Amino acid sequence: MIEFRGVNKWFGALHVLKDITLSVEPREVVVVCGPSGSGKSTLIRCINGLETIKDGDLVVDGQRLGDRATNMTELRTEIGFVFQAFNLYPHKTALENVTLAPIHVRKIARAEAEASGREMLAKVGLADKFNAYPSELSGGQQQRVAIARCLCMRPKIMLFDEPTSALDPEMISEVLDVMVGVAEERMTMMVVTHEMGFARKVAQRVVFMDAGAVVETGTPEEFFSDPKTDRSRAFLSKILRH
Amino acid sequence: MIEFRGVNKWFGALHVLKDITLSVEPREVVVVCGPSGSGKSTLIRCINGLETIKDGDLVVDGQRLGDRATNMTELRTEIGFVFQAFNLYPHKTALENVTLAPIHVRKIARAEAEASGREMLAKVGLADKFNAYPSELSGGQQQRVAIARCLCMRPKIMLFDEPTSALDPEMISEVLDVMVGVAEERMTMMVVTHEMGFARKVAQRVVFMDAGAVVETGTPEEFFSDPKTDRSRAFLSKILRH
Amino acid sequence: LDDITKRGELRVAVQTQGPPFSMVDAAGKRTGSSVELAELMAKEMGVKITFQDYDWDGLIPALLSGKADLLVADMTPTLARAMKVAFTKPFMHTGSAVFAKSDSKFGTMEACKAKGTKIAVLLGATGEKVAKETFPDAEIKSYKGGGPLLLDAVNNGQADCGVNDVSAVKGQQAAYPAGSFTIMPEVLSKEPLAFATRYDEPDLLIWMNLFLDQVALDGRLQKNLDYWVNSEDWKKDHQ
Amino acid sequence: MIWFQLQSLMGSYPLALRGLGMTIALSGISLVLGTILGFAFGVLRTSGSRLLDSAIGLWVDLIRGTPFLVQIFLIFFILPELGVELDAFTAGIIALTNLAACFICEIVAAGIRSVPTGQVEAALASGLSQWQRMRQVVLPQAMRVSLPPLVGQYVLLIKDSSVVSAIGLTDLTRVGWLVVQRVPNGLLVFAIVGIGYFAVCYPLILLARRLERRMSAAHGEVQL
Amino acid sequence: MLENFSFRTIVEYLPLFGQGFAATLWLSIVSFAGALAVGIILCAMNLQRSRLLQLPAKIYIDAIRATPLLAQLYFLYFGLPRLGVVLPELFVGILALALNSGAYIAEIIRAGILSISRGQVEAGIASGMTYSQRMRLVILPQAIRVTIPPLLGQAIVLVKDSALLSLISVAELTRAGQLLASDRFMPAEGFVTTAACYLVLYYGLKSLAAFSARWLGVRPIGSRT
Ligand SMILES: Nc1ncnc2c1ncn2[C@@H]1O[C@H](COP(=O)(O)OP(=O)(O)OP(=O)(O)O)[C@@H](O)[C@H]1O
Ligand SMILES: Nc1ncnc2c1ncn2[C@@H]1O[C@H](COP(=O)(O)OP(=O)(O)OP(=O)(O)O)[C@@H](O)[C@H]1O
Ligand SMILES: [Mg+2]
Ligand SMILES: [Mg+2]
Repeated sequence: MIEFRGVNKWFGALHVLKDITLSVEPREVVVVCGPSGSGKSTLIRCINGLETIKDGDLVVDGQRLGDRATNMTELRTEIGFVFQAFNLYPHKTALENVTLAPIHVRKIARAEAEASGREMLAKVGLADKFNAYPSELSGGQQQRVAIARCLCMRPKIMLFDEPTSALDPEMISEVLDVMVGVAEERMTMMVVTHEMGFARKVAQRVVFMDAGAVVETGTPEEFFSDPKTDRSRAFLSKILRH
Repeated sequence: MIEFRGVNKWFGALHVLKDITLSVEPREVVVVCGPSGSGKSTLIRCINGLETIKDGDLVVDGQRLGDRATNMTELRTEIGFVFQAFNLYPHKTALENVTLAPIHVRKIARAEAEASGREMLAKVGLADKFNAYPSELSGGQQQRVAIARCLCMRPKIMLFDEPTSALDPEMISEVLDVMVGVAEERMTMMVVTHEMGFARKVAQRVVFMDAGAVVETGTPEEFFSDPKTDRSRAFLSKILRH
Repeated sequence: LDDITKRGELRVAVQTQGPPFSMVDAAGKRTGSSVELAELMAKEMGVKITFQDYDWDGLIPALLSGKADLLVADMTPTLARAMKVAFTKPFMHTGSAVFAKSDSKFGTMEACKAKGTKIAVLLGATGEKVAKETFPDAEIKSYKGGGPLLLDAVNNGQADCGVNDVSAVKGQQAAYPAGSFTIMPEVLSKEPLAFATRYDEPDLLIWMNLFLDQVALDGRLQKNLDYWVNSEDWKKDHQ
Repeated sequence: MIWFQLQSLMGSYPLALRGLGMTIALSGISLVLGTILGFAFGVLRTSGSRLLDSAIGLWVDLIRGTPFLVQIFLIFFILPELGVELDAFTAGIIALTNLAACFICEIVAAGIRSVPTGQVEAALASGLSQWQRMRQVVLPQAMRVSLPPLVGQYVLLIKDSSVVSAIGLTDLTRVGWLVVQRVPNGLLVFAIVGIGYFAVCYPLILLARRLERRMSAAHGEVQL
Repeated sequence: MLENFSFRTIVEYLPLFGQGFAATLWLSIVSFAGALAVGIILCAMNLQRSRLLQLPAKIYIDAIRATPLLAQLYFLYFGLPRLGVVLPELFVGILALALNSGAYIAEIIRAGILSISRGQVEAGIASGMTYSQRMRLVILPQAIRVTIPPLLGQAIVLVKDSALLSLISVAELTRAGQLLASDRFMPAEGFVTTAACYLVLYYGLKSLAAFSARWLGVRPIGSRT
């Protein structure tokens, strides 16, 4: 479903992605972790073209990114992206946030889009917040709206960039619960997160990145109980200690 | 050292602190936790007068807040306050941040202030960052400068408002380590945090707040292993689960 | 001239400098000596007249760019100016006079010649040049916006005395209680006033000169000037 | 004396009303047109095309850097040499619209740039086209930032409209000049002119302030 | 008007334009300095809690913003003598410009100060600084960075506004153009040269703004959270 083959990326002189080769199967859930600045965000932002790559191949849903023939706008409708900072549209209500793309991109009739939007919001536990503006919602609620916004487009792939790290501790679990629900519907998912409980519960694979390179991949059990490299051991000790 | 007696506070119609009675002994370390919006920040902000109280008594270091005789500016020099958002002065280097108040408030000679500032920065592990500006520091480093900034005033009391919740997971432990160091010097400390490992390690007492009231207090062992109320049980299950 | 006939409209640029030449009366009607002469011109041509009212900055460009056919203002035809526009024969002669507030110490020319006297003149007007020559030691202040402001400046003490066209001064002091100003009898310079058009309209220029000759001969010009300039009769009708 | 002058001023009130009407008509029309144009240019300016950006930038510099009087003269007196004949009112409208568009373009561009990149990325990620992103996500948010300075700019433009008297339009300021010929009391006459402008501008200033307050109150941005 | 455009005459008048340019320049500098002083005082009043100080500042700022500079200029020029204060034109002109721009500058500075996050103020309070220490050490140094670009924008406005001083017989740049127009009846030459001179001033100020932005941007403020 997603395939990196020797992908490199620079920001100016900074080599942020170093020869990444990695593939994600349909219906697979992959968790990406690694220290700050290691290139995790850059990696998944490449997948829906928020960043462009310099060399190597990146094939998503059968289409090679950067090809003339690939219509990025269309491809993006197949990919949901959840941001750390939620990025809800502050001038629109929850329901409007959720129906904006279906109506304008998928050209679904408003009534129909709203029906499915309501259903999706109910599914993430916000049946009573249809008409609330983002500023009236807690962080956890905002992030759940953001997830619903992606799901409404019925994407094939869901990408998450540290979806819970801007949240208060008690709100983290409500968002993780929703994500577990999505994972259980067996959608292709790639999740950047430090929530190891989540990784253990739903991930088929954990990818550990450091300094722009994929250093280690493995099943959650392997990775947490027996990290192979020094760098992953040091990282795990830091985030699991407290 | 800090004593709340029947303290109430309103924000407009919102009753944020409800009849708080609580006292912190000299050299005691108290951790405050509770759900978002329960009034934790408001509580500790009252102690150094960032918020004013409506009724009840609040006595800090022997002085009653709100009294004519109490010089707040002077009292504040005895209280260090560490913010969630660091709030370093962006136009000053680490060393300048740390020496600003000693020089201008304590009227210590510049050379002396800089000597003790360097020492303090070294103590929080930033001996190589004296001349770095906040924007050149990672979040964890910024928060450590912020702690050093307070310590340089040699306060009697240190207050922390969620000092680690704006940090990346791997940086949390470097800040917590510094805080443990401070606690071990037996300073009076009041810490709003959800880091339960820290609470277990250094706190003499945990205070649990909900909806503006202190619902439960106890030693960390009591509180974590055997929470008394439903609300604290629900809260703990949420933050400890993932 | 053919254009004007064809158009059936004479476009006249005026500058509203104040009585007696061009002013807007209390009823908001444009009137004055020059304005009435222009109206007479249009009547003789048998066309309508439209006035375009520019401030000083816009006056010359309006004529040069062809927005207006002719320019009617109390304008002195200097040789430098005549390099750019075509002046008619003078329709009257006037001179610059010095005036001061009656109850001030600047009652005579001698007093005004003292060093540091502040003399108000109109920007770009002949008075400006004359004043510089007559009062070498004085401080010359040029104002924009018309003669009445000179009177106001003198009245308020921003200037000690003013130099402007004598007929303008006489006409404009009407707005003040009688006897507010002393106008000195000396006339500093004798200067003509003329209308102007463009050099690429020689036929219009010839016609205008002819017109001035005619009205001078049949006394209509004198009547106009007597009413507006040489007496204060107009005040009865237009204040 | 003052009484005498006030009395003769009273007589000029139809003229004053006409001047006020001219000022309002002129600025009203140009502000509407200028806003539309300014928005278009502001959007183009931030569209990412360097060529457009620098072309618009140059235009903005030329307009901001030269006196408005000169711009009016160019349009009214010089354009006819290129075969564009305009009457004074149209020329005034064009000049003032151009000036308004220039300032509004800068305000709108700043507003658009102030929308967090996260918003554009979110729209991009859900597959909205460039126009849809602008229309649905960026502009509504830029609008809220731009509105208070926009209304403030209107006030400045209304006052700038007085320069059109140079091409013979009788606006409020021009009426002041005309009246002062007859009632030579600059203080009195221009105090009244000032009151006229105040009556038009002050409501706008209040509106700008209200918008500003409402914006900072409902700071609807996502709280991190 | 353009086909006979006479550069020769412009050259002939160049010394006059030079004087006008210099006059506009120093006049603007002095007025701007005055405007800064007025703006700082007004802004300080406006930021006080006491309504007694705040209200006059607010009324003043609104009155200035809602009325044209011309009216303000005449108000001073014709009004002051009635109070028995007769000042030289130049002085009145500079005063009018300073009082006018001061109102706008007060708003710019206020916006700059309010843009400093609450957290900065609280950090200052928490470390025991007095109000004046917080202002001096924490808020103003940061606010200045934010305000310099709009201040230079206001300077551009002021330079152009100073043209109005020609109305009360101050010899400056616009006057030079008007003289050329009225002595020689060459308006196009006069105004084009005037415009060119203003454009020079404009680009000067603009590059000063760009330079100061870059200079201040050496240490971009705003933490990396
Ligand atoms: N737009 C950009 N321009 C220049 N450098 C960038 C840009 N975006 C990211 N970087 C740099 O690229 C590196 C990788 O960034 P990236 O955001 O992918 O890391 P990350 O692993 O997601 O870190 P975090 O956990 O902090 O989100 C970092 O050093 C970062 O500073
Ligand atoms: N300045 C203010 N004006 C009005 N209401 C406020 C203000 N500050 C806080 N509140 C409200 O008071 C309540 C308590 O806020 P407080 O910040 O003390 O909670 P908290 O326990 O610190 O929450 P968190 O964990 O989110 O920091 C909340 O409902 C909040 O919305
Ligand atoms: Mg990231
Ligand atoms: Mg809090």
